[in-house]
Amino acid sequence: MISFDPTENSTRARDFYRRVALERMRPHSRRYDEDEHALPTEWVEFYWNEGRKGAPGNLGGETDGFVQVCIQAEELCFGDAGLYLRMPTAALGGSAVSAAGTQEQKDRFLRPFRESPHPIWGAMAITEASAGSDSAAIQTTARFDEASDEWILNGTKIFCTAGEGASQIEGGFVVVWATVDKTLGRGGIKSFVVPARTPGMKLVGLEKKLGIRASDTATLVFEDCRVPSANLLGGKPKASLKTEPGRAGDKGFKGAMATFDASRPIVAAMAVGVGRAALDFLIEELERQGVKIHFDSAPRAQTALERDVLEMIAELQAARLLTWRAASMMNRGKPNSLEASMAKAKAGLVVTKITQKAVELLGPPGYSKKLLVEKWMRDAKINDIYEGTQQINQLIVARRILEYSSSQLR
Amino acid sequence: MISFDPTENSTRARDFYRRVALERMRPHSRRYDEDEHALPTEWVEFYWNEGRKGAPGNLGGETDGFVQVCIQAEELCFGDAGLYLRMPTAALGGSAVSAAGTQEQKDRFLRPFRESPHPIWGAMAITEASAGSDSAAIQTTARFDEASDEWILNGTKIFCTAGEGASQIEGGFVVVWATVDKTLGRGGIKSFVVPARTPGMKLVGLEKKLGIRASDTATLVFEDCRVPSANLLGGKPKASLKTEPGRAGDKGFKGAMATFDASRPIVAAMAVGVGRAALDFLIEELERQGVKIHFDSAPRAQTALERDVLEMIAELQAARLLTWRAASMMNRGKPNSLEASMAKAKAGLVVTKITQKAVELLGPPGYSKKLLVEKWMRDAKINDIYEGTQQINQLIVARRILEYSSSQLR
Amino acid sequence: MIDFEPTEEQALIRDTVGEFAKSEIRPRARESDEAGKIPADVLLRAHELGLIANGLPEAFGGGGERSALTGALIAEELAFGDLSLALAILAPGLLAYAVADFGTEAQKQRLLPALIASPSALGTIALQEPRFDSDPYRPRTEARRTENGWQLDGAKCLVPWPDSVAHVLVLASEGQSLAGFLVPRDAAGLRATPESYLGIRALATAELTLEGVRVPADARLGGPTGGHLRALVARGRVGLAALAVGVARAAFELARDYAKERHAFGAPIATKQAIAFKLADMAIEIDAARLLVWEAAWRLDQGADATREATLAIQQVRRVALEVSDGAVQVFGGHGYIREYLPEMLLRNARGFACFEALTLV
Amino acid sequence: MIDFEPTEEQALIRDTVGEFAKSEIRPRARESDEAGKIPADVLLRAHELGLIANGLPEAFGGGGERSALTGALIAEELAFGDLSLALAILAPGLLAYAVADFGTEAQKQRLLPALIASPSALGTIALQEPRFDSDPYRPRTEARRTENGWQLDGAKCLVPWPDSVAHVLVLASEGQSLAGFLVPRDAAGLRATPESYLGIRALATAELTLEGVRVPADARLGGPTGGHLRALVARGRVGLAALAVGVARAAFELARDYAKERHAFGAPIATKQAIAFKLADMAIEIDAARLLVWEAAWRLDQGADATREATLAIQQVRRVALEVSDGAVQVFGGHGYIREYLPEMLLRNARGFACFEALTLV
Repeated sequence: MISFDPTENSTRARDFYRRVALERMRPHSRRYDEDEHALPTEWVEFYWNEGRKGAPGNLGGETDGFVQVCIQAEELCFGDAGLYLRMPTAALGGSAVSAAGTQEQKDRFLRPFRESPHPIWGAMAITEASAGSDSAAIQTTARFDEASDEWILNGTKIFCTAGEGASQIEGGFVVVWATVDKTLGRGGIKSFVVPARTPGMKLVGLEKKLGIRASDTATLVFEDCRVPSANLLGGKPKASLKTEPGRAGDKGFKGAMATFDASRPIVAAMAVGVGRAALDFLIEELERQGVKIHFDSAPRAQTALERDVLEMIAELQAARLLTWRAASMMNRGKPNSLEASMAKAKAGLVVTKITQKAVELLGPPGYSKKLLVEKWMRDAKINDIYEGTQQINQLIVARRILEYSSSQLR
Repeated sequence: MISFDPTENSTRARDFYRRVALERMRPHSRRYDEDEHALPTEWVEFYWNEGRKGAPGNLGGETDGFVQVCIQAEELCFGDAGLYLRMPTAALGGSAVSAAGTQEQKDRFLRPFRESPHPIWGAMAITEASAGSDSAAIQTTARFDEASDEWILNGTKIFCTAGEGASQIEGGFVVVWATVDKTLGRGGIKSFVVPARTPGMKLVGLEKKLGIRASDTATLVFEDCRVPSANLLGGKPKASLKTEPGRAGDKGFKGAMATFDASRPIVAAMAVGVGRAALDFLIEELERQGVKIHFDSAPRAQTALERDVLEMIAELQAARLLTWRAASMMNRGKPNSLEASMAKAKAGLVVTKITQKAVELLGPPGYSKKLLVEKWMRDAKINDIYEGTQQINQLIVARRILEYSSSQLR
Repeated sequence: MIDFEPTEEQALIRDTVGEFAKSEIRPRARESDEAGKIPADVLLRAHELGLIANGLPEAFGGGGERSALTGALIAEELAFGDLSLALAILAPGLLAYAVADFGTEAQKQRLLPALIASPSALGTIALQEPRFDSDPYRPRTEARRTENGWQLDGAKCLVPWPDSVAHVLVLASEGQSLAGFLVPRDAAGLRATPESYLGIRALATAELTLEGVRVPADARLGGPTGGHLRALVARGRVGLAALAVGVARAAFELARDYAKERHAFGAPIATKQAIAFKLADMAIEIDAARLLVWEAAWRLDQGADATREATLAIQQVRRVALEVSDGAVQVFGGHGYIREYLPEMLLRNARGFACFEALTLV
Repeated sequence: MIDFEPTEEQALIRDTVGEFAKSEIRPRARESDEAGKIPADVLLRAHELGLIANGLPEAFGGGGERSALTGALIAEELAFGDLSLALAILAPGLLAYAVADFGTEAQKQRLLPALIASPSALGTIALQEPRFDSDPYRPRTEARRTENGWQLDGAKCLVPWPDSVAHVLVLASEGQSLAGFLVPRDAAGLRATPESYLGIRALATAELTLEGVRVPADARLGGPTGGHLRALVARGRVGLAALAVGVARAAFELARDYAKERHAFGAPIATKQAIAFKLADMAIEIDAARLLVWEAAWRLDQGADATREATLAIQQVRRVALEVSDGAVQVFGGHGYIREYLPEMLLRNARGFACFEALTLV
């Protein structure tokens, strides 16, 4: 039944994470934006010890499922998107393992995230200098060494979110995409779980970015980096690895890809959170300045400011609802690739524009470092770019609505 | 020297055609919009007998050349774009003949436009049902019949502006694009001058359109339509016609194509005229309603209405200046294909938006048939479509700035 | 629980109306536009679906299944067929819904039974005014008390005006508040002039001038004190917004199908990113707008104030309907400009949402 | 006669400055942004070009070649190199131009010789105010007459504030009219606080608070009665607008070149219509904006009021600079988001034109 009424669980979670956002994240926003590569200790510790437990005294009963996850992500990114991405979690790496890993792999790699005494991170390493949106162009290789029953990885990965923590802190891991046979194109690409501190995996650099600076975006180099065959995600019996490496861990790659459909609504929700931070502040600040926003003025009697704000509110809500819709389809077990890409594309664009507009509408103070709005504008822009750029998501949407294959519409 | 100062000739022409627009066109706008396929006799007679002579007592001295032509086109379309397109002139057909015709052809086909006792029309027939932006796909054929030394045309042309007058009224002519050899693609396409009332050229229909309804948009069928070899535009000696028909009248086709670069600024100027009609009316009407547009209000203290109007003024002026620039380059004999397409693309888009916005900002009266604004919105839209759609002009611009050929960027 | 799936019953209604729109409405859209007339037979068959009656109180012969959300689903499907016809089909609800929501018991008893029973619209609503700054919340039309009733002065436009109309609900400013008055078609001082617009040409609308129109005390909707009609505007916007989504969807689907069929340079134009991405944006904007409309409708069904949501929805949809229909003309190219194809009509109709402020359609 | 070709002399100046921007400014853009500092050596070499002096009266050591159009050509080229550096290079003109245009003979004689001679900016101008509704024509900063001069109260921001500054021209409302007052850096009641912004990070700017700042009668630009400064705003907008065109052009050219080099799915991304058309739109919008700027500059050179043209130009260019630089980040994808490449900086700088109202740069 069509309903916009969150469950009590969602409401409690929203209130809890909103408090976390305002009390545990915002106070550190400016500092870790400026001190770009520092570890935001207060936040990491808090999240590991308390934050991740969620609202105290969790209720039973009805939940909004994936929609609740989106609501939580929105609240935390309403707090600070950079700090959110620095949270000690298995993140995308974890999603890949849960989506594509064998039971043994799930136990081995995800248990530490429940039991480790100290904060740990997971990450996913896909992008390469010459393989961005085009993952089929991946150059990183995985060679199977029968003698040692190991995979040997060689290559360089860039733009690896949380790559510092995941590669350096014992207990964490990086899911690496590599090709076992370039001649197979996409079909040859598999994903491998590389535990933190595995010899041959080197952290060679951290990006200096426009925004989300509290988040570590790593360049990882793999030099003869060996992982046991058991670390091939969704791995197959060794036999087949020798005879037909191409067919190894198919579930692995498809699963890893699948994690994107699953993660897009969350990424969209994160975007909405950043946009809301700027929009809420703008509206409050205008009220402090004596400018009230009315919802009942005649279109042709509005001030330019009022109309801008109304548009921003409508656009942000539109992005939020597209996001919730894509998530609710997961609750119903429906394929949501189209809807997830719609949400991601819309949210990325909307929050980029909203935050840029908020800076403008606040005048010089909005442009100044005295306020966080300029930071939110920098943070927001990443949503137009990562986890599939605006253009890639438009392309996915276009293919679905036109019923074209990736070869028919490039 | 950079200057925005029109010559005295341009100013006089502008004032003359503005008066023509207001006194000779506007009074008939609504009638010939509603009575779609009627001949606007008053206008046609006036233009033939007086209008085309231009401002009385023409001055010598400096002129703005092609820019003045644009200024005139803007004023007349400020009057009524539909009536403008119905003017008795050689129009695009004439441009093709002057650009690509031999001296003999110019005399033969253009003299009547000076000497005919009654109004006559010229036209260009290119588009076919399955060949729009893609003129290489033209299916109309031209076969050379040695015996009679004639070309025999077969095919159907649609969207032929002024095609009724040009095909039916003695003295006029239609320049028809046809292929002499499909295997040659673009290279096989030549243009032929078909005099009005030539047997085998039939007017089979007139389009019912959204706007510019005073203009006759014809469908012409050619059935074994014979024209003397001398009517091949920029024709070659008969000999070559037999041996290598592909090379016949090359100048003809290239010249005909060239007429587009030459005509785009004029078409852009026509667009600007329609946009200005709506914008000027909007501003005057708002003033009558007590709403004054200020150019010195603080951006964040404007009304939505004021900002909309300022944007409309700026956008229209931007389109006008791009148009004048493209035209002034012709004065300097510079290639202006890039600039002409920029002007056309911008003008088409701007006036479509301006007129749609004007209808909105005027409220219900703007949407009503009581005013002409709704008509200008319908008329304006053609500028996004004909003489190269928005997309085609973007494509041309993109190719030029990227230095890509038509095969590199499709 | 947050969810976006209609109930089975809603889905059934939506599909039924959608089928009707496709097979009965769309094929008549062009002829109606050119003729400036609604085909009576379509109205009759639509009446048989009982779409309006279903949403009105059982006590007066209705189905008692009132839901703005269901109404929005219906409105979108009808407008997907054709906007003029959709408005004509929903017209019988214009006065009925207003009376059901805001009327006194006496007014309901007096008006509803006939309004519900009649296949044609016995009532209509006059809200828009023929001014650039027409304001649904603060009409220029004024209502002043007289010793035994009210006097109305002002002007209205875009008033749906089928021949069958017997009463018009005139919205007027009564001091600072928004009130509605039931005025008989033949009231002295009321003049109705037929209008002609850029779009919705098949729908008969009238411009009304009210000069010293006097109505009795019980003509005031909701009685002498009750019936504060601000809530009517929100409801009226939701209905319009749902129609606009339907118009946009019609334009999108026509453009999508045309782009897949039409070849240029040896391939369907839909395989060009410039076209494909434009279509993708259309699809995204339409879905986004629909969700905003649903949220506003859902709030109405919760009995909550939906002023904010309805305003956001109509404002968004006003833009989307125009952009998508303009985009459809663009995708059709030259064919989009001629009346042989529908896009130009959709563009003309879509622009109408810039003037329609609110109509009680759901 | 309507024409769009610069004179040979203008073309020469433009090309010289363009070359300087390419070889001397652009290579230092990133380091200056990260360091939040202008490299002194670049300023010195720029001074040698005599760009400012050239436009000031010969009588006081200038070249007497004042032209807003030439100034616009110069400003675009400099900003094509880098916005912060362009502003720093043009800073010596801020006060000089204002005095030359609006000063009394006495004020010119007192200030211009030094202003023209000095390689570094001895003066600056305070116009923007730290409010969302900052209004160049109606500043909140007030000037009230005292028995022997004026008292200034208010706040300013985004005031270019190099160490070399000795005088600041403070724009204030004097009743209904806009006036300017020459205030010494060390005036009592004047406090300058360094600022930090999203963009133009290499440029030193200050927020000024004026509390009962008293200046003598001859501190009023143009004398006790003259010097109506509305015209200064138009001139100040033209200069800024020209800078914005330069920023947009820089972003466009970076995006264009990157799109031709960067391969994805086996071809340069520039061969994708989605990218190619975006680049085409950028090129069109930049050329259109430049022509609006030229028209406003041309009117200034005609001695005509350019309020209207300057307002249209700055408003248009404000949007274009943002859209084009944002588009460049998009074309660069992930690389557009990291500080190893310039687009992110251009985006931050471009957004600054939303705050800068007017600076006397030409």
